[in-house]
Amino acid sequence: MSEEERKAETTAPQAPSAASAANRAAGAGESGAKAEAKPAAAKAQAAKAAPPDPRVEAAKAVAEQIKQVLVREFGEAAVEETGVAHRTPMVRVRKQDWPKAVEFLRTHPDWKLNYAECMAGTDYPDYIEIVLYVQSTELGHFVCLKTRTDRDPAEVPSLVASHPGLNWEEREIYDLLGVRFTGHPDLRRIMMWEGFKGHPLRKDYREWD
Amino acid sequence: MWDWQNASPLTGLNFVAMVVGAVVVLAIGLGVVTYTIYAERKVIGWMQGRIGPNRVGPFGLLQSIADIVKLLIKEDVVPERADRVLFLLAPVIAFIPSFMVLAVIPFSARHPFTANLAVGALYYIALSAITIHGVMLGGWASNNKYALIGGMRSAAQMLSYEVPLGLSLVGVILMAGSLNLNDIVEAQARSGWWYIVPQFLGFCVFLVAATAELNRTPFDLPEAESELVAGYHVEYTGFRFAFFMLTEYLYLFAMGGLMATLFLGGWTGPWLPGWLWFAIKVFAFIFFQFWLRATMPRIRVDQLMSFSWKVLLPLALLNLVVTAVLKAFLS
Amino acid sequence: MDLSRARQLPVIEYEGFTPEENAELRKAGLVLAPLEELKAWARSNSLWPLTFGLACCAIEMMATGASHYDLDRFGIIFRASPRQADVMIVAGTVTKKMGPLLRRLYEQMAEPKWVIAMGVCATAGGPYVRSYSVVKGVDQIVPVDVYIPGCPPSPPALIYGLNLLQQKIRREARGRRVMEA
Amino acid sequence: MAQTEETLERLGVPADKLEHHRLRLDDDPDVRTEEMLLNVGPQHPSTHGVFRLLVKIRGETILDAEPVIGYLHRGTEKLAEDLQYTQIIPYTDRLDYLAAMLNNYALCHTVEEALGLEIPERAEYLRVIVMELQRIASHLLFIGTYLLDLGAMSPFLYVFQERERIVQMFNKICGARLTYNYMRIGGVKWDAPPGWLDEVRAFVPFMKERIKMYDDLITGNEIFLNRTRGIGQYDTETALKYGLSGINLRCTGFAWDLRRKKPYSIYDRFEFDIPVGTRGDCFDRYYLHLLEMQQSLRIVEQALDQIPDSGPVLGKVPKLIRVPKGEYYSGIEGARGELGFYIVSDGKDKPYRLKIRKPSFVNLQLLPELLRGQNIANLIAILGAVDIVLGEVDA
Repeated sequence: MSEEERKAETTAPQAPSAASAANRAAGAGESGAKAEAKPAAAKAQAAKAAPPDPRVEAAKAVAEQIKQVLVREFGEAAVEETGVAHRTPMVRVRKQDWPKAVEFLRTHPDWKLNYAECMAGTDYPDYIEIVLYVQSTELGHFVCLKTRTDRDPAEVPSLVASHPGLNWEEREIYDLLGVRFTGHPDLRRIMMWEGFKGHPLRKDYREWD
Repeated sequence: MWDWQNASPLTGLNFVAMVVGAVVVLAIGLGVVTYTIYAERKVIGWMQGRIGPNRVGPFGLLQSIADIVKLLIKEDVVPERADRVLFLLAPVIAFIPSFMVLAVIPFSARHPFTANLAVGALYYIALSAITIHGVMLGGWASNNKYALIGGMRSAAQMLSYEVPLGLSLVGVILMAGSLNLNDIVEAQARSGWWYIVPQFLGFCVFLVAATAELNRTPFDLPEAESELVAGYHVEYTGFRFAFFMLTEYLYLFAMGGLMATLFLGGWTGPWLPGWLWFAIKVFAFIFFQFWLRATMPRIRVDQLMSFSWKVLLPLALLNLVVTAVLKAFLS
Repeated sequence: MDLSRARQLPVIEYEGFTPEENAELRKAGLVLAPLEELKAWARSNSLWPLTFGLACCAIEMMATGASHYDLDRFGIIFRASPRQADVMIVAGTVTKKMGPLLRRLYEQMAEPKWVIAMGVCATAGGPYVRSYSVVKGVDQIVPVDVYIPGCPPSPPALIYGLNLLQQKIRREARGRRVMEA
Repeated sequence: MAQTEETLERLGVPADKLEHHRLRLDDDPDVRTEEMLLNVGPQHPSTHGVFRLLVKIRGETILDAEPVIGYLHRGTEKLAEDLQYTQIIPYTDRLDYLAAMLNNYALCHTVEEALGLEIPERAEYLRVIVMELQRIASHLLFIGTYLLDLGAMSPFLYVFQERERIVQMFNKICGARLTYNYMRIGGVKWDAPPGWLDEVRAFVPFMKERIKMYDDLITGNEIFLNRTRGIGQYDTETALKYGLSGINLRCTGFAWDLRRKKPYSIYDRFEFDIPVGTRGDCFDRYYLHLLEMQQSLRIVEQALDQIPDSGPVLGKVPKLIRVPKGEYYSGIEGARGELGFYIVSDGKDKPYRLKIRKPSFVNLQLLPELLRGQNIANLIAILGAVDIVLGEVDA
């Protein structure tokens, strides 16, 4: 590698001015996200004025839209509940349709929820809830998807096929909450060792018994 | 030059002189190693904005001695599944040649301890190659994957750098017309210039190959801490580990001596006494190695091999051809 | 020398000998006591810790070894191989999953060896004492010589702990049992 | 050894059950080929903690790799269920212990969002200043350890000099060197002591100079370039699929920084760039760390100019914080990627469930993919560039 070539390469990502960074961002197919961001900011300012939070209302509307899309594809029974999780649109999907719905929304041209941000499981007294926060990097949507399963046996179809990054998250939930993800390629304990008794994040877990 | 080696018949007095000479060289070697390690810690510390050892003895001068004593009285662990005989033998195999090569290094113009060997340069190269066996056997006998990889890397690296190293010496030998290290020094003194000038390319090849041969940064792959934990001596404890370290630093000294002899005119130089000139040249080399260690990252193992065979070897051959042609035409 | 003063002198135990041999050796203590002290001097001045960072404390351990504090001043250099290490600084939370491995590392180290429990997690479980996966103190797994409190201990605290260990080694060579600083 | 087993039994750890991993040698045991399982870690100088990587190699090629984690699993999420919100903050310090301030903020931010709290101006600025300084400290350590992994010793020791200055400043503002517990829900605990802001102001040009020094020392080094250029490459699509975030995502040329995309705190008041890579290789990941430090310094400079001279630093917060019933998630741009807290509250003063979106944990999943088919010599270079902190991976 010649000296000049190397210099040119090393200085390339330096992006000295804000303009060039913006260009780069635009180059990566970000124009859609920007257009989304502006009304969101405007909404945020409006929220401070009016007591019935318009952000919550908007989120509810978005959740309804998602419901429409899903119902059209999978039938009425697929969506069990819509609402908001704080200010994020929330849609609760039937367990059987869970991976299909996530994959559908990932590829749907209006939603493109392609970036799984956070997956969590929560143990409630009579069910376990799996929560998935997904983001569309292109369109700027941010949605909370949910599904529920019985506590015993706790079983949910796996999402690894559409989001490989959820592999470990599911293993962690399996380890700590005891939810069996069917179709997971490599479902083993991840934090504790094989043979560890119990699932610590369940509410009825006792260390000493 | 007092050629007591050729004194015949071998009298009792001569024999005693030989033994004394060997012991003196041994002591010099040990002393140099002890304080090379200390100097390395101090110099690198200075380059890294640290202080380095300063609590043990005045200015930390006794630090290396404490380290050595501690290593000597440490438990000697032989792993259960190791090849016991080879495991115990490997440091010895590695260590003995490192002292033997000191026999041919001419420390100064008039001192009785240098074997005035007619094939000195060849002797050095041949003996230093034996150390590889010790290192490789140690790595293998440990029955540890890291040690094995370290040992194998070491063998591959030393073998491939031995070739350019040997070839870079040939240019000097051609110019001097002798394999005897004393003669090479005297030839330089006669010709009026140090061979670093006419043999600059050879010197560069020598320097790189020597660094690799010594397993110093950036060629310290056999004992790469971040990859192989500690390399071929990962299972060695106490004084066996100390032997490996001793070997390494003795070679540093010996290689410095070889460089000074072949390219920098050995003990020759104006004003100062010969041994001091020699010491200055050797320590310039050692300092250069410290400097490299403080500056360079480590080269990758496949790049290391291709560098030797694709870059250094052709350069060494080129140097050899040019030297031979010039020598033929000029003389 | 008067006899009462002799009684005040410490009783020296020599390494690797039976009590009878020890009694014999004590008579020759004039020669051997300085030898013991020499050994202790060498050991205490050349403590090579194992590069063994577990959690947060490891960062402070690294900071102690790096330029600003520079453990090399005391002749302390980190070794990556347990075979060549003298002291294990348990820097961080020991989980039950890590426990057996920690024990194995300890057993791989050559005698004489020491353990420093750095930080409250290694000392007694620290903030994670109620957790289901944490060992409540590394002394359940390996014998500990020096405990350093703190979460994490600052570099000066670690240096102080290491100095205490050095003192301990030297005092024990003079035949004193060291229970506390 | 007997003693060991006894101890372990008491702890409830069966020694033989610990060797759980998926990788096996599928060779015929009678026919010896060159396939070999190499166990890197949990105690290995380059795993940056207690991380274990099992690699199956044939000759020099990596056939498969399996990360084994959980050696530092401390059960933070379970512990948090039994703690009040303010009491959880110290535990967040110990997640990603290289970027404790950012973790503090991520939790406080989520709770504040849930409560709809107003944060005093001065507190916001102080938060931004310490967060960006923390980002610099964290990136510095990455550069040091990465170069140490690649065999260069000195950068590791140099970075601690600057880091020490940052840590000393944090020590002055909150009394701790590593685990700060500085932020509170509704603001920060302490105002900056007199002269502290000037100290930060003096630090900025010093740091700029040092960044230039690292650039000169490392970036142009031929050996370094040879070891990192084109190594461990992946594209944006893979990165998004695997949910990567932070520098691991931006190195592919995709400008995704939550400080811009979902502005939180007062980041919309500052001018800064989002440096992105071009190839998505290890070199880009290294270089972005340097560039991000420059951007962080820009933010610190602007924040120092804008910060109000006085004012409260802790907003009006009830004594006992009760988060309204519901669930909340918010992520911030941590030093290693998107750091988020998901809180389910049942209206009490303790969370019903607290889940941490751990950037290192997610980023690490791509590692086997990156290693497969590579030469074993590249293993350390790839592993180091992912930039993980085990406290966060295992939580």
